[in-house]
Amino acid sequence: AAPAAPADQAELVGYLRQMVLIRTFELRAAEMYQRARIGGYCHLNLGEEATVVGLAAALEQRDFLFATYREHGYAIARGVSPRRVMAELFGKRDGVSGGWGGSMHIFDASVHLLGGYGIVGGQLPPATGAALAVALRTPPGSESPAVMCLLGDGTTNIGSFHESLNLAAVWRLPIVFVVVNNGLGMGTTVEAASAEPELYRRGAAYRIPGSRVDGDDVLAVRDAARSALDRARNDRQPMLLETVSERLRGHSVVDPARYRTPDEVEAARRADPVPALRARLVGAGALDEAAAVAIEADAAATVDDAVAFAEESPDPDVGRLFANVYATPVANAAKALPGDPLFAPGELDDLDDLDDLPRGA
Amino acid sequence: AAPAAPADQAELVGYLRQMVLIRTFELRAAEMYQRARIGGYCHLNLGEEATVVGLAAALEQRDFLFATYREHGYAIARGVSPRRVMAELFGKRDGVSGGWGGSMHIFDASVHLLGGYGIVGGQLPPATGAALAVALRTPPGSESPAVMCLLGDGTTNIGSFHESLNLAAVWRLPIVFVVVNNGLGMGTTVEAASAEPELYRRGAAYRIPGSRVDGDDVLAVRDAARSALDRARNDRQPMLLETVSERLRGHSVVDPARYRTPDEVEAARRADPVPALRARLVGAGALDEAAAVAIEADAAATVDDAVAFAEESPDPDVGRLFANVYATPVANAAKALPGDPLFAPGELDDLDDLDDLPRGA
Amino acid sequence: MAVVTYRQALHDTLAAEMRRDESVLLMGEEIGRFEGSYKITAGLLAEFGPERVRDTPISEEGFVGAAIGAAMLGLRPVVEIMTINFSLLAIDQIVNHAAKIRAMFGGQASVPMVIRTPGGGGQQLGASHSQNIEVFYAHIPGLKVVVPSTPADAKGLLTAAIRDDDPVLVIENLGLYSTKGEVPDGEHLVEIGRAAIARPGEDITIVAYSRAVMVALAAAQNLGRDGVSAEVVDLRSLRPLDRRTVVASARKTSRVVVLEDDWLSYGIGAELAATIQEGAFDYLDAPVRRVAAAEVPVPYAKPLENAVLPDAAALTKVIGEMLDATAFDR
Amino acid sequence: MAVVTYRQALHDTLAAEMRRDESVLLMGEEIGRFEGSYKITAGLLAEFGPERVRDTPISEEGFVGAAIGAAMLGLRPVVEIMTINFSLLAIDQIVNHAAKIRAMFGGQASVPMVIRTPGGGGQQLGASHSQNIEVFYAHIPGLKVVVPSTPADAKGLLTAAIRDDDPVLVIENLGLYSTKGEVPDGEHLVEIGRAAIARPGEDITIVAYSRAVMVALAAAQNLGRDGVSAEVVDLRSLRPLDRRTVVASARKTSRVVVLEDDWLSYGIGAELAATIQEGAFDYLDAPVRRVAAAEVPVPYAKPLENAVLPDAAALTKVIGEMLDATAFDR
Ligand SMILES: Cc1ncc(C[n+]2csc(CCOP(=O)(O)OP(=O)(O)O)c2C)c(N)n1
Ligand SMILES: Cc1ncc(C[n+]2csc(CCOP(=O)(O)OP(=O)(O)O)c2C)c(N)n1
Ligand SMILES: [Mg+2]
Ligand SMILES: [Mg+2]
Repeated sequence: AAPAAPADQAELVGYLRQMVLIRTFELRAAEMYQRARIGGYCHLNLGEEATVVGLAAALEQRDFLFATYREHGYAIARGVSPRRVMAELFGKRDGVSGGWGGSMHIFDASVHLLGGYGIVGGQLPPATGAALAVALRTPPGSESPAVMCLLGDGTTNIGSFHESLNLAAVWRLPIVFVVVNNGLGMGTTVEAASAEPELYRRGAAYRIPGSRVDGDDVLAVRDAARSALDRARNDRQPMLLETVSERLRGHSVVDPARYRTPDEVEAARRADPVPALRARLVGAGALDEAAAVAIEADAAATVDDAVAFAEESPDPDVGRLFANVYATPVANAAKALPGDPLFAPGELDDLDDLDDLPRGA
Repeated sequence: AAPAAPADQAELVGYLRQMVLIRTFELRAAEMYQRARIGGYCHLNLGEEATVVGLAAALEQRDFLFATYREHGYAIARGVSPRRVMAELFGKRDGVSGGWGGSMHIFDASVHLLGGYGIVGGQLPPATGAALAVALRTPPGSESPAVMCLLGDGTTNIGSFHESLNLAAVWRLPIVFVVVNNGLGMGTTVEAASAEPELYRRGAAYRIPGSRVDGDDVLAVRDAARSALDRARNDRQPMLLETVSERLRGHSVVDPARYRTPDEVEAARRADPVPALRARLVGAGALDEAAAVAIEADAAATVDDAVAFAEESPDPDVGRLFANVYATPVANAAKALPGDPLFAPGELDDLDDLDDLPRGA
Repeated sequence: MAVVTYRQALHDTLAAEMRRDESVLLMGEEIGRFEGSYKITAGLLAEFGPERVRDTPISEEGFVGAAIGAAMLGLRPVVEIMTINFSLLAIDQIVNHAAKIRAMFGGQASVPMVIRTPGGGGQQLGASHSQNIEVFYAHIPGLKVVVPSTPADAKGLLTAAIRDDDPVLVIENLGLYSTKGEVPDGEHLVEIGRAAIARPGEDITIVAYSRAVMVALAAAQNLGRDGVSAEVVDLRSLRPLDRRTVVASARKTSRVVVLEDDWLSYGIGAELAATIQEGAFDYLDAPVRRVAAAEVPVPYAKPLENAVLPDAAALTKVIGEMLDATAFDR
Repeated sequence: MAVVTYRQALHDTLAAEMRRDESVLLMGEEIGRFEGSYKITAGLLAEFGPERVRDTPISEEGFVGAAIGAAMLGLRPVVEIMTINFSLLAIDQIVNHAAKIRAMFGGQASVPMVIRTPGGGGQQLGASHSQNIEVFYAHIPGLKVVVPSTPADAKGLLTAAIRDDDPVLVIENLGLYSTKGEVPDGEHLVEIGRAAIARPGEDITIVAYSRAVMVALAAAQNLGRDGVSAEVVDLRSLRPLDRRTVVASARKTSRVVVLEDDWLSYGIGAELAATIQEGAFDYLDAPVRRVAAAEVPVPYAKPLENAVLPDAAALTKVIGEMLDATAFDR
């Protein structure tokens, strides 16, 4: 990357701080998973930190973000407290989704993070619809909100990708689809799965402008995302942005990624954006080693605190199991626990007078 | 169109014959629908005859064709007797699908017509899979079969289009997807529905070569389809071909198409390929008026015969209602008619000895 | 009270709700320029314009999912899926998203959307276009599913659905669109989650929903002439299911038959029979019987289709058998 | 007889059938290079190569539909859908195409394909990844649906499914993959459409399938110590459903409880209760009870998930209630 201007240097230090926090958080999440504090599937942003921070930096508060199941870092970068993210991973009451969602389903309405989604491609149509709501309610222009919808490289092959991009383009919606290309969908390479492996070109089928950016370069990501968001807000032109980075570990915490060659693993390690940015800033004199270490120590303390918070947080209340099934209460809603009879003892007793009515037989 | 060579002239007369037959058949089908001989939905090839005949002419016997619900003409052009097509529309036992499918579900294994399909886009994945079976069983080359899969313009917006083209390209399958663009999906224009309205360009997202041809020009259609099929057979290169023609009437027999302006209707009428080809051949001296009238009379006679055959054909046998649910018979398959008890009287009598066994209470 | 068709009742309700609340918008294939495949939305494009009467490409998954996202931001989309058969293209969005979003995200979001879609066979549309697969949706927590059988209920349930903050499927029926009935003027809501006694009776209960209610009522009337007093329970909602009303009727009459247009095995009637045998075990004089469709892909040819679909004759036959078996004194 | 895991039994069966019949091929996401999301297909890519162990893009509708077309031309594809939750992306191809093609085209084509997919909750995968929606497929004529509960049945039913000329869903279970059991050597087929008595008993019948059979057997064993003889019926197939075996057991024991992992309303157990009350009306001492999942989107947090899913304790509680209510003499 080109040498950064001094103003950028300060910003970059801030970005490094966030990247280090996410890195630390994710490594700790992996550890907590191994220690059975976290269950289910757990997908990490390791290797994707520059992309996470660059994209989040481009978003305005009023913008809406739809994410995938690989979203811890996005939540943190968007402003959710690491405590509440960790508590969610732990399945605790103070988790950002109340312990109901887990790693794949981080949602925080207050920061306009409208969810991580576990069904591949599932987030694209709702994100498109959110952009429709924005378009119907606010005029285009620099003050308009926009929607950013994240997806993985492998997700460009599912039907909802096609339908959503087409809808967004036909309806001219303020949305930026960001393909976070980490080279793999689980163990499948982009080339094996996508007949057009230059994924940003796939916008052509909808006349959606596409571009590709180095996902390890936080400023490049931020700037590309900003300009895409601007076109979305101002011109109601949906955009397709591809960021290219590497996945440092397996698909999820439990995947040993044996399908990768040592060379591939080594290449990924070499591309790691976190030490790279650190080295760059230290090299440029924007940061001395002590300050860099302090950033790392801060991150470790923040994550320690998040883990302690998550440990302490109580379990969700089993008594509120049915509280969030519906927003509008409704008669006869099912509330039985396994093994409950259909009718509580006595519940039908008042019907018994009916039994005195004349019967057919 | 450029003046045709004499050899082509003879061929063209043959094509005209087929086009006139299809035209006559379809008009009669509309009439039979009004007279309640035909039920359900009924979609006609009116205006699409040059495309139908051109595509069918390009297919080799060994090739497989997957069609939409708008497929009567394709069945006839592929060699199914008009009698058996009409009998299917009438829901009769001699119908090509035994009266089970109706207008939307014409299937004839013997001519490799592997079905009309009523779910928009539903035929694309199976057609892709048929091409996979071909690819696994026969080497590429001019003797290889290929698959042709028809779809409408509106169908390019559904997810299965994307998934199927991508699969075909990733796996390099011998298949030609033909978008029969008649300008409308029901009442929706191509421009309103497809963000890239030059539909043949949509292959770009899969590196599938696309081309567009005048669907009113039977020779152009045939030649474009042939060359696409050849690339599919020889190079295992899936192809995308778009034919452009007009829909002369409503979406289906019952649609008065009030959403079209008189100008649009008039433009469609002017593009009608059947009188155009007739006039061209008469004008070029390849056909005299008497011969042209004879072609029309032959078609009328053939369709009269088809209608008479369909009228005479018996109803499907209600006693064979369950005969085709499964290919492999299976224990306890459901065979009850509405109102039948779950167990025929006496069916469980042999269980009653069990009643003598010790009971819990 | 005007007498209007079920179609008209739906149409008028959509128009009224759109006038009342500008966050209501319609989305679906061919609902605007084409005026609706079954003409429910005829004229609405002219009144409300293309922003609120939004023709979509053929992208069921896309536009149903888009409605979810729009609803999450506070719009109240009413989506038309042309027939319930095509809902299978969108079912991931309905079941894995609309139904889950509220609970899965800890109650932070709601999805106030309606999906209108007709089921129904008997139109010679062939196997893939003649299904009654409401049980797919009825099975799913987080959804509400209503099945109006009359124009009045079409109005009342659709109104309630639009004003509800959860995803509600309004399952209409091709065979009902042209039926007529009295519809209350002005505001009319029917509570979601409650069944109705469509006809009171003493000797046998017929439980039905949607089109089957009409068949049941006709059969009940005929039975009345033979001195059999049949009660007809119209479920109105499949989820939540008003088990109490069903069981009350079963306890009263001691004989129950379910009439349903879907396939017998694992259909709606299975839940009813299961519910009744648990709630009215000591009251039943005979097992609950189900009159449902034969378990084959629905054929095109009319005589075959007729053989497959349940009708008044099958219902009446079963009722006769039940009365005989329980020594009913006619 | 070797003792192997359910996973191994599936793996070995796939390998054996591929060796036996070269028209058998595997398709699915991550089945090759990644060795299968749940490692069922580990090693098969190496043995059979990428043509027959075909990794697919993430395109459930596309590759399930492609399997249909390949089957129509005589291949015998065995498709893996990573979990049953994702089958909703492909359900149009399964329900509107695979299930219909034979009948709708008058018997001219058959679709000899298998879809393997695991259901099952209890893994903390959250609402959209923890479903048991087998009833969607069990409801559909034209499909066959099997639900093996043991390694032996995994082998026997999968073998039968692969050799069957119709579309067969083999619904596996995340909670069973690592369970062990004896598996017959050599050729072993289990007939589709027949249930089995997994444990004979006299006092009460527990009807179950898939993972629930293991829970039922464990509960039955405990009950045995208390002098209660419980019979366990393992359905093995959901479609066709072996009603006769279920009813025979019900008539024998006169008390029936269904244990199922899906949601209660409109679940598999509803059909069983409906069937039993019709087939064993005069034999039952108490209503059929169902022990099923609570009707909420399945939560992530373990205590919540535990509260939602049925278990041996709930089953045992219900059995106790039934025995008490019917004055069973312990
Ligand atoms: C519809 C669906 N199919 C399959 C899966 C299983 N699955 C989860 S993540 C994943 C790979 C996605 O790859 P990509 O889009 O590149 O995202 P990444 O995980 O690399 O961030 C798959 C196949 C799923 N969750 N949903
Ligand atoms: C999944 C699905 N959605 C909607 C429909 C209803 N429908 C039938 S044909 C059609 C229009 C198709 O247009 P196009 O692809 O252009 O084909 P054409 O009818 O013009 O030949 C629609 C929307 C359907 N059959 N299937
Ligand atoms: Mg990826
Ligand atoms: Mg068209």
